[in-house]
Amino acid sequence: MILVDKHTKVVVQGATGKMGAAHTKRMLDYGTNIVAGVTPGKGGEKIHNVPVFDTVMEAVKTTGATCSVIFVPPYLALDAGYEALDAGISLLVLITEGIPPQDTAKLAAAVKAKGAKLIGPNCPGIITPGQSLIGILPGSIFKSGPVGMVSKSGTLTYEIALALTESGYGQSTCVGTGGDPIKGLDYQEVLSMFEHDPATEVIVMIGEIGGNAEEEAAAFIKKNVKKPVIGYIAGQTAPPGKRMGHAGAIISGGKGTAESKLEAFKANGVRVAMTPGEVAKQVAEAIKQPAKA
Amino acid sequence: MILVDKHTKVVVQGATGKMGAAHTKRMLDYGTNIVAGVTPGKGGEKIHNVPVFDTVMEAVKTTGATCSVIFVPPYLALDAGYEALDAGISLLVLITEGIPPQDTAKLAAAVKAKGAKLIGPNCPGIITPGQSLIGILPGSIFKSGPVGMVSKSGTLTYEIALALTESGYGQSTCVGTGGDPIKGLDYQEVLSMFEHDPATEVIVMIGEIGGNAEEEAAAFIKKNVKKPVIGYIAGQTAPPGKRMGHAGAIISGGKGTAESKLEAFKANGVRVAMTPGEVAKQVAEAIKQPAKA
Amino acid sequence: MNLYEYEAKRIFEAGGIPVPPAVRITKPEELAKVHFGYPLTLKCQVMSGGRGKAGGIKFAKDLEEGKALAKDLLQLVIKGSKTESLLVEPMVSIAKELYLAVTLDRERGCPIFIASAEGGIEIESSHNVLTEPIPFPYHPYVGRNLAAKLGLKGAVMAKVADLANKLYKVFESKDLDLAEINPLVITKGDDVLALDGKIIINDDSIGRQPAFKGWMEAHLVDMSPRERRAKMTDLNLVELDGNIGILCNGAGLTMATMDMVKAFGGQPGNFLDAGGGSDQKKTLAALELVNENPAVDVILLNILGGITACDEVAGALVEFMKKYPERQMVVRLRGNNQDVAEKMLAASGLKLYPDLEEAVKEAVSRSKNATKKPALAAKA
Amino acid sequence: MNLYEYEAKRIFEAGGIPVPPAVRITKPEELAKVHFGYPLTLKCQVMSGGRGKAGGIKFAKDLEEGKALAKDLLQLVIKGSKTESLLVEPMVSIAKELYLAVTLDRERGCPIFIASAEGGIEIESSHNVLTEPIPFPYHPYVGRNLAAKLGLKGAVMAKVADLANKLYKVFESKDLDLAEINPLVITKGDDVLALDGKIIINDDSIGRQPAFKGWMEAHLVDMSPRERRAKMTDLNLVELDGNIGILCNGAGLTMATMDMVKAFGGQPGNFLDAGGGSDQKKTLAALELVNENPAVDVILLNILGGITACDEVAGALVEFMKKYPERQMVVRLRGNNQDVAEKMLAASGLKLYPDLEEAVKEAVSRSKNATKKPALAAKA
Repeated sequence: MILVDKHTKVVVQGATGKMGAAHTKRMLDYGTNIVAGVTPGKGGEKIHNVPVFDTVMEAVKTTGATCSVIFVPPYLALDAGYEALDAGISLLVLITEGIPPQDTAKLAAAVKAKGAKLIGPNCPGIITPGQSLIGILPGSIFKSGPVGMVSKSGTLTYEIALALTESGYGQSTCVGTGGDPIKGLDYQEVLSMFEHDPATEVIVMIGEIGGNAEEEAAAFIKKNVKKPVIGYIAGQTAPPGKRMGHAGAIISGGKGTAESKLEAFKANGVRVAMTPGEVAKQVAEAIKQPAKA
Repeated sequence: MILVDKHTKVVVQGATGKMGAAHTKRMLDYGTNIVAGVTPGKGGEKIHNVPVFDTVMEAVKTTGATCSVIFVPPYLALDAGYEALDAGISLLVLITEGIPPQDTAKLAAAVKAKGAKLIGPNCPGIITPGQSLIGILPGSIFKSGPVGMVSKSGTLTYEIALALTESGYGQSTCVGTGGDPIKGLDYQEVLSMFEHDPATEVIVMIGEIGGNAEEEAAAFIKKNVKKPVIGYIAGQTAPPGKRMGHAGAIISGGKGTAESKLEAFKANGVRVAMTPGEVAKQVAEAIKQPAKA
Repeated sequence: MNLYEYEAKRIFEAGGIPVPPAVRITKPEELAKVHFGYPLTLKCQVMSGGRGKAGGIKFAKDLEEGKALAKDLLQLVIKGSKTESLLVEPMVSIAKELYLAVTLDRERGCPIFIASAEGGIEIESSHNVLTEPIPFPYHPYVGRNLAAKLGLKGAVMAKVADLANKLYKVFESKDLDLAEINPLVITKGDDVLALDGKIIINDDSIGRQPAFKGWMEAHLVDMSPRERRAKMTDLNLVELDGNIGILCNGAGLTMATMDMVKAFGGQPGNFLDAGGGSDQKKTLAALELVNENPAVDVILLNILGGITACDEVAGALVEFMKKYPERQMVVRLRGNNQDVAEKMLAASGLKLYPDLEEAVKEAVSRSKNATKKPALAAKA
Repeated sequence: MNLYEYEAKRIFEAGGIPVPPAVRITKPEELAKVHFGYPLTLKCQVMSGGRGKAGGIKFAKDLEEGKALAKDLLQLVIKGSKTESLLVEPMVSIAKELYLAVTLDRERGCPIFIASAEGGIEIESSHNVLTEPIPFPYHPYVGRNLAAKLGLKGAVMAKVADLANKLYKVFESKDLDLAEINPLVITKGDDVLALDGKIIINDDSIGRQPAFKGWMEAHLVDMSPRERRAKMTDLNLVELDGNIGILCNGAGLTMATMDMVKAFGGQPGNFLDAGGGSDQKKTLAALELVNENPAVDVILLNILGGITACDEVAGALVEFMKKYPERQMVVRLRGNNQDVAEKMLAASGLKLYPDLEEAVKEAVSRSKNATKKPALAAKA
């Protein structure tokens, strides 16, 4: 597994909001080590029996949290991110959708300068099955196993994880990096972690149209990743010039097409799956051992 | 010597202004290795036969300068400082007086974050006699020798250097740290460099009323400086509540008095001189060898 | 949100960027109110690019010629975009044209200047394009470095540096995705001037940009009426030309479902991503939107509930099917609260397809058997 | 530059910081224009501290009492400062008083918040004072951290956090040396309010703060007329009570010269630092300023020219001595262009003292022999 395990102490920023509260409950139910919530002005209260603090600084000081999952509204996210970072949080999981990308760029730069890590924004979060679920992923779909997953998309990740789980292939860790054009962790960083993670045998990389992150990742894989990588690209039939749901999912000026990404996969030794279902089959082949039921 | 020598390649920001041009000439006459001037819009010209560039970036790229002496007007100094810093300059000598102190605070923080050094603002600069004069000090007053000098004041530094030189004691390097309350290099950093400089045998530290930098330096000396230090404080008879010329030279709320500083000197093994002339005598005693004529 | 040239220039001007004097007209007669002399430039205000090549820019030597040209231009449709108005400006004596833009760079993850000493051209096809990362906090020397790298000298260098700094300020303070000046003109008198401008406002930022509130609807000119309606209710609809209406939660899953429909021989009638966390009301609105498309024969609903709760979707489905009982529906519904949803739907007789591939195959198969459109009359 | 309370509060209010409603009056009758009910607070507008203890704050239960109090207060002189006007505010029901300020910290080299849960007191003598470094760029969470550290809770915590953020914005955007609210009041209705405010504007920044241009002269109330005149012409003059007028270039050298005069038994009549790089004109103005002081018997001019050119000083001296030939002068002049200066002065018969100690001793000796003031009549 990478990035998070059952020991990871998590603070929830925006824990008393509607979404924050609901997912705090779900994460707790899953077994995530949620140690604190943060909502300015609500310090001293409890949410699902977790103590709420006014500031991340107090939460970190009291609980020793190292990870923060952020559910605050989009225009407050930059400040919440800075707050977490400057309070010493080393892993920020930013779920919020609709953050102005210039804010994200500023936060990502600050995260980098501090040597911390940012997952998201506009992402489902991260799960190490059986240990820690940080974000909004549906825990029941995942199970522990040898497949490392990295993806720009939330529900598509669930779809593929479900197919894997139902085929008997559990996951080491799944990282949803988010659907925005400007974001924290990118494919390369996650791929590199999986390559060095003993619990990961096969890597599934899920991309989509827009940008050229998949192309760059493919080149990176050829050079740096020895473990088998299965790649899937969503939006193979998307029309150009239209934004397909995600802020980043757009083919513009002939760039960011699925063809380009799939070709880069093929050229760099990434095994291509054309449908979510095919991913599980490719994983089975890659592992080259009978799937456990 | 510390910080600068004859090899130090210097760029002059604001080289074509009245003051910049005059002091570029003087520095060149002294033998300082001035390799470039910078004035936006005047790139391609020459000043005293030194090539002028539009940007520090170009000047550094072309000449390999590592030090910049800055003569730009006060409200342009912050930007000029950032420009030098981001162009890779590692020693900034900021002569300009009247810079808003919030600007200086921002620049000093950026300098620190980059691991560079800032001398000033509102300072005479730095001289390693016989090798490099960077700033506005009158070169003829100084001569090479064993005394390291660090001072908040310009003309007072000249006064004391003159007394030293006339008594036969030359200087290793003289650093004018500047008379503003917010500044770059402080006493401790310079003292520490002198302590480790083989060419420096005795250190002269010139302070003035206001703040508590001298008190902190005295405590630092006790712990970290083995070489003899002679301390002088200007403003022994200054009335409280009045700003004595320098922005930082003010006794307020009973703090920043000369008494407090002189006591700190005595308590921490710094030898006290009560007049500029006495400094030379103290240096002579400290060196405990006949002064060379 | 894309702005028209005349809007972009107004914003540039407010940010201290020099632009030519200009008058906007929607009728040829309005040329009379032009307060500067001939010859004039008349420019179609359209969203699409390639305006010059399409004949959307003309020069008039006098009022008479101007009126005739204006009449033609106001009727011009360029790459499907109707001309909204004309921007009338004096002709400028050009010494040199540059290109200058600020945008966010996906790869570097930060804002960048894009600049070229060759302006007035398609930047994608230009050589000698500079891309300079922009530091935060911003400092004015960044503009000077850029101007120097463009090879500019003297007063022009200082003016372009100042303009670049102002362009970034506009970009940052207005939350833009793109602030582009093309061409940035250096006149024969060594003045700099934004001769043509393009601004894209970041859609997610409009909520904190009071000046742009309410602008959205009028600027969605490259969308169909239904796409526009979806956008205004926070749904992501892209209309396609097939007969299977696709509705999912999440962009990636919607794209994957669309790809599979095509892969299994079907024709998607739309892409509709209802987003994560949609409740009953929003899901119902999304269903109605798909349902309205007369080309759609089958609706394929694929929900994998993470942040979306299946019971909320089921509630919408129950309501929808009551209203449109004859609508062909293929539904796959899994994830959070799936059990509750299944109970809610049990009475309706709706078959649920737990497997995505099966659901897609069923939808494709039904879409091929749909020889005629089902009745769309609502019951209620 | 120190501001009056009423000015500080106007600036706070413009920055979104809540302040009580207020009316400023300069005559007791003006109390009639007060638009809020009694009881009222009447506060002397003076620069000096300790206003409360000196009886500069009074409460009036009705108009009649108010007028009587206003009459007295308007004539009050507090620690040498005349009352400029009265600020009239309604009385506030106070639940808690805090202290909050932003200033630059010399030791840390950055702006800091100074805050205390005990307000309305002299912060220097308070315990439990928080000093929090302020990062650049600034972020709103900094205010929340501060409010939390003050032990505030709930809505009040959020309001104080917001106020702290606004106070910093005012501090930064207006180039202040100090922005202080003391006390910052929490009312019984849980509102937060700046009940008293102090602002010091950084003198070096006024040139880029158009709102404060021209304010300086009226605000130099703690200076003598001559000190004020010096300040307005960019000279640093501090009047002292001896009879040796000291004029040097550079703050440190001027202080050292002053110290030496005292050490050798003389009495400095003033400190005048003409600054680095003064030309003939400025030096002459400085000489005139020292000369004007009727208590001064001897002028001690000590110039060590680095940035200051000796010939410029010599030029001023020649002019000055022509005008005031009987003035006692002890001059030491060394450094850049010393040779030129010496030639210029040769004709005047003025003796130059190359050694500082000798010059000081000579000035002290002459000051003691000055039994009566020399004639100050100008020749020209």
